[in-house]
Amino acid sequence: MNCVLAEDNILHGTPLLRWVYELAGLFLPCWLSYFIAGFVIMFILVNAVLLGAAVFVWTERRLVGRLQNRVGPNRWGPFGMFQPIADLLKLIVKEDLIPQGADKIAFVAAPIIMVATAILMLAVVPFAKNTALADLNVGVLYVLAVTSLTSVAILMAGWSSNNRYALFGAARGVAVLISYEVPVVLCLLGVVIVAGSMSLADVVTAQAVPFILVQPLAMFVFVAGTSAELNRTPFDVAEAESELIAGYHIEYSGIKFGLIQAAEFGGVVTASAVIATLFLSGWAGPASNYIGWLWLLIKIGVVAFLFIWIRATFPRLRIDQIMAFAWKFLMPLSFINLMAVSLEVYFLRDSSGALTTTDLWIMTVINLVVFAVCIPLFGSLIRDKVRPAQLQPTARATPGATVQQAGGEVT
Amino acid sequence: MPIRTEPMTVNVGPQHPSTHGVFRLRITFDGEEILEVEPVFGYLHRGTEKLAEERNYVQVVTLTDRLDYVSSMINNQAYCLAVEQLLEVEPPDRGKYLRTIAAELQRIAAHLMGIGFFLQDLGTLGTPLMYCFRTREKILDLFEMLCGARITVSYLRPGGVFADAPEDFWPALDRFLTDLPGELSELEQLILENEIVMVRTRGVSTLPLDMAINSSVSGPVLRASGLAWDWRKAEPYDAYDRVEFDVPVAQNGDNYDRFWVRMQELHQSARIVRQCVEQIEPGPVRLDLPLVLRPEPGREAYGRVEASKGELAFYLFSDGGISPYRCKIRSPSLINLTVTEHLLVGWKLADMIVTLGSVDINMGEVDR
Amino acid sequence: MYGLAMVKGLMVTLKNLTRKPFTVQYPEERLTQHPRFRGEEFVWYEERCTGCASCAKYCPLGIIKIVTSPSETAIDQGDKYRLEVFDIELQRCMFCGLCVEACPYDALFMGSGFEQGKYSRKGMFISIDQLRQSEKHPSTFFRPQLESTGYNPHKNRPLDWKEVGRESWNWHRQEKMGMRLASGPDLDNGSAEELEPAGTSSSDGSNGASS
Amino acid sequence: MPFQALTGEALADRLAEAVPDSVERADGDCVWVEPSQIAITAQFLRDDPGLDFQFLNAISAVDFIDSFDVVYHLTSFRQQHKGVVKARLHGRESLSLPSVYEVWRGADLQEREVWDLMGIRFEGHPNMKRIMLWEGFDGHPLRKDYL
Amino acid sequence: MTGEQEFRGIESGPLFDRTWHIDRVEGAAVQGLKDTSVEPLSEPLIEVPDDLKGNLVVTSVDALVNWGRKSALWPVTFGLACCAFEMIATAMGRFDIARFGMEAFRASPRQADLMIIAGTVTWKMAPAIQRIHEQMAEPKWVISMGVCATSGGPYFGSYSVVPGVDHIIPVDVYVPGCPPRPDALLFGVMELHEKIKKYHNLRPGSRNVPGGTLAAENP
Repeated sequence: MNCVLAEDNILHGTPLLRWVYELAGLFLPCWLSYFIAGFVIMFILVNAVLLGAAVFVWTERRLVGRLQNRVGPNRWGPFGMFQPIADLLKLIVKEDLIPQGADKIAFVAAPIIMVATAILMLAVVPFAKNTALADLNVGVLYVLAVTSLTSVAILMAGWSSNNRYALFGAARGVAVLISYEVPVVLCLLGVVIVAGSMSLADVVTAQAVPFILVQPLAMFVFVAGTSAELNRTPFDVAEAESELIAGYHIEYSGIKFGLIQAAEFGGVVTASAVIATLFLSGWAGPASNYIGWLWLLIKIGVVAFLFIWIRATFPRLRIDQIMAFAWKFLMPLSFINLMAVSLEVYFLRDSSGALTTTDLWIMTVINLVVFAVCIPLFGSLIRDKVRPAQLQPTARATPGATVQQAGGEVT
Repeated sequence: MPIRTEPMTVNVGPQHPSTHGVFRLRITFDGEEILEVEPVFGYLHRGTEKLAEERNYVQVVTLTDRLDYVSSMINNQAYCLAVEQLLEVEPPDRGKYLRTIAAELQRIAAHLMGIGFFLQDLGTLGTPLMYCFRTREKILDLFEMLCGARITVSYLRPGGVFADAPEDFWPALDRFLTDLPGELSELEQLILENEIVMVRTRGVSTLPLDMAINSSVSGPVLRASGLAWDWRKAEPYDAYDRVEFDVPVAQNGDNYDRFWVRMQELHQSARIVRQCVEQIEPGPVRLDLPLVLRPEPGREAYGRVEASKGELAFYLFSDGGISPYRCKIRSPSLINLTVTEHLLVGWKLADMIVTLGSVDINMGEVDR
Repeated sequence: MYGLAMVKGLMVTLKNLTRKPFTVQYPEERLTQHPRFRGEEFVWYEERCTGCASCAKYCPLGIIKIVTSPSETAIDQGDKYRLEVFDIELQRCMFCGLCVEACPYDALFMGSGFEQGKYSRKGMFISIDQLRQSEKHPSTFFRPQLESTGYNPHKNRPLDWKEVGRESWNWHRQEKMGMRLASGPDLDNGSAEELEPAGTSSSDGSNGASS
Repeated sequence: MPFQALTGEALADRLAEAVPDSVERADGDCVWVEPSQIAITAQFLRDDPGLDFQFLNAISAVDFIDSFDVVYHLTSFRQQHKGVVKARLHGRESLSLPSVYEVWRGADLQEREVWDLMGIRFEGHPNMKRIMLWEGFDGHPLRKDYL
Repeated sequence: MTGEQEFRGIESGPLFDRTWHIDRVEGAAVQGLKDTSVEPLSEPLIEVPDDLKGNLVVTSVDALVNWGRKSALWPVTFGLACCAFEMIATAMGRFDIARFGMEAFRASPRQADLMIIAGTVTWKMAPAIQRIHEQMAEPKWVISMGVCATSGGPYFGSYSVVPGVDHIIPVDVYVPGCPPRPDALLFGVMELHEKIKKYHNLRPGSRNVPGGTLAAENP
């Protein structure tokens, strides 16, 4: 038997799948080899994400430790590297509680859906030239579709737990996810317009100049939006340990909690990969034909470090302020970005609709100016929106401010 | 057309990461907004006042350590002042200075805790808290030199302090005072003008001054509402009449101002310690009082200090025996909570946590 | 405004990233406590102790249990005591040091160690045998005579009972002669065995606190 | 103007003028007020511009076996003085005293505490729940007869 | 009842007037616990008979599982009193409990393995502590930190203080001190590690011990 992947198959552009499919097709029926090819892809994906999550957990705990001027986990294994393994081992053998009054099906399904979304997102990211595990021609759309699944999972988790804090967390989480989806989609539109394709592989090749320079505003909005969707500080209201104890996953224990954590940290890794691909030109770099994957890894690391750094530094916003930030700050910014990019592309493109590197540089200059104008402008506009009232400035300690002086102030 | 929503009553505490111990609130929420609040106390009520009636005057010092366990020195001070009022004695000068130094160091440590946990409640991943603790550990090392313990110090005694500072204390204190401004400025850079902190705390849970006074609120919370009242100025005890310091006052009485006042007081405390180090002279540190004290019967005393949380006072009544006949503790943390309902109602769940942090309560003192 | 303060904050954490950690890695590295540190143990010199139970009376919790018997060696001066039991309840002790403050003969010292985790509450008391046998690294808490010698219990050798007192050891020997010291340069080592316990009087050290 | 303590006599003079029959006796430290008059007295103490006791420092209660003293420590920020007012309750059973909650909100938790630990009820206080101990606790532990 | 309250569906009267019955029920629970918890519970001791001490064998799977458990002991965020500050100090930069993988303080008891009773346990708090302990998923451990939790300590004999948390929940390791230094707590944690290493996990009843049983006896 000789199986050949049809031209119109959505995964035709994925070499690994095609090779495995054709290789297995030599010995097995086509349906089975298609299944095996898919399984191989999934196997790699799941392991990559889980391993990525484990590495990220270790890195985060060590780095946060150092940012806080302490050591971090260093006792189990070299540099404490076995720490995530120990965590996982312990969570697997820990008692798995399902609270009374919980909706069992939703309660069990929620963490699985969370992990699934984190894993699926990585599928379309090209690791190097022609090495996306699934090179979809609608890659960008797929990323958006998959990330919005998380909101369903969070709602399921929070609602099924039969716990008021969990419900609070779920309501917050869903509100945040839905709000931030909008500016994220809008700034992805800008990326798609410049790249001229929805396939992530094409987005990478279109970045003769990295899009962080071409569309700084889009990058800013996208990173802010992603960190909100990932529930990371300063937008981590869904978990909000100091307020909601653990938010939507308050009732989860054992391996289910482990899955939620894996999804959370794996999500950061995959989101970093998507950001690196969309804005930092993915695997492209010197000698990218040979070490494209290394470039991608480095870029993922940089973005992940940014996430860790921000998490270790900032406090959390309140839910209404997060909403205001999304709708009153990020939304207009993403619209401006979309308008600017559309107009630029309209005037700069040649007859075939393509953009040259020079065009990109021109756009860079214009968009940087837009960025520099818009952020302070909208910053000052939002200032009065998120703060309820204009207040007197706080007084400085006046030298010699004595009791006698202030005695008259009593009303 | 507003949507009708179901109110939901939630128990916050006694075990909740941000109730600063075992405080409990019953809250009716409408969505995230707080409609009604009922604070529930007593989860750390240990009967200190009763136990104090069974111990002699010096032994009670060990109980006062455990009231507001982040400012033990100041608790000791309030109690010792009360006993000294009963006995009508005054400690020697060096003792007074050592007390002042210890109390001000403790105030720095306590305010750092207040600030650190306030920021923790704001949702930082512990970074400012870690920096606060880093400075606090150095203060605790100094305490270990003075009295051999980190938290439950029992350093002060009626009539002075139990022992002079060891010789290596002074260079260590000097080093600490040299490092302190740098560490504080780091903390200020990190968080004092951070936009997120501003947005989260300015204008939130304001406490008007007349309400603050009528509700017997004291300490930084009162000063944040606009009254420059500090018992160290009004009724100077120990060495406070010999040092210069300012009383930081803020205007708005919101969460940010309470936090800001504490930040400013750190500098003032350091200033007081520096002056004490300059002024202190050799001499005895403790009056030669008997181990078992017997004040005259029928006397009463109201020993009052400006503690880190507010006005801390011990009301002692003596019947001539070896233990206080009545030892009432006027605890600032409890009385500052009188305004809980006013501060919380109408704000959101997230603000509630932050407001509790900014009032800076300590359950050991609230429940005693 | 405009996020500049946030950037400043980010710079602070970044600066700390490059700093040496503040951490003392406990089991391998240890903080050195000050000589005055009140550890979670006690150092007791039987030779110095007269069994007066001042410590037990002064203990706020009444957790020092002392049982003595008359040594019948100095009846004229009101008799001296031999120690039968000197137990300290570790499970209730708050290590405030008031017992050390109360001891008129410098027989009781705070210890300097603190590693006392136990699996069972039964084992949580310090018995007279443990006090006798333990290595004596007295804390200088409330003992100015030790502090002035620069003694550091965490670094220096264990101290003998003759070296720790406020007074010269000769004074103390004379004071204690009545009860025949168990050891000393000019005393027979075996003399302790010669004494026979005659009638055991008990003085439980609990005061009002435990009522 | 240095901070000073008002003597009981001075307080008693002012009180006797404004609220007749309120003063029981006075000495150098404090003034004893007729218990039933305490709320009215408090109102006067707070509102009189010469006394101006806006700040209630503490409410303490002392058990003297046959009687109870309730002690009010007061401060005026404007007039820079402090004063002590006491009310003596006789007997041990079903003691009560008018609440000063309406005058000083700061009395809220303190009066609840006195009720919980000493067993003195405050009439007019909206929320006389136990504050430190649980409902169903037998007795009031700070009384001298509670062992 | 104002129109606003009616609109929002709030019952009449202030909240504290509507919670009397809850207070009474909770008070009765506290009083009931106080009346019944007169004896300490048995301690989950591991006692290995002398003749087996030489050849104590834990299977490799057990060793692996035990290693995982001891290396990732997540404490529940739970501080009661003074000791809580030393517990927090242990988690902070100077002592850094993160080195043991324990900085993941879980606020939700479901996700925690270790409960550090840091401070005085009052009778009013006791039912809450019991409930948190029940909410924790097996396997779980308890460290009684400080003498207040161990025996009531300075507050022993007070009308409102539990004379030892082992009257209401079983305790694995006692750390004396008032409060214990952070290093002393770390020492207690390492003792707990030693204890965890001895568990035998594969038999039914997951807290069996090779060559011995969990001794159940009163101290």
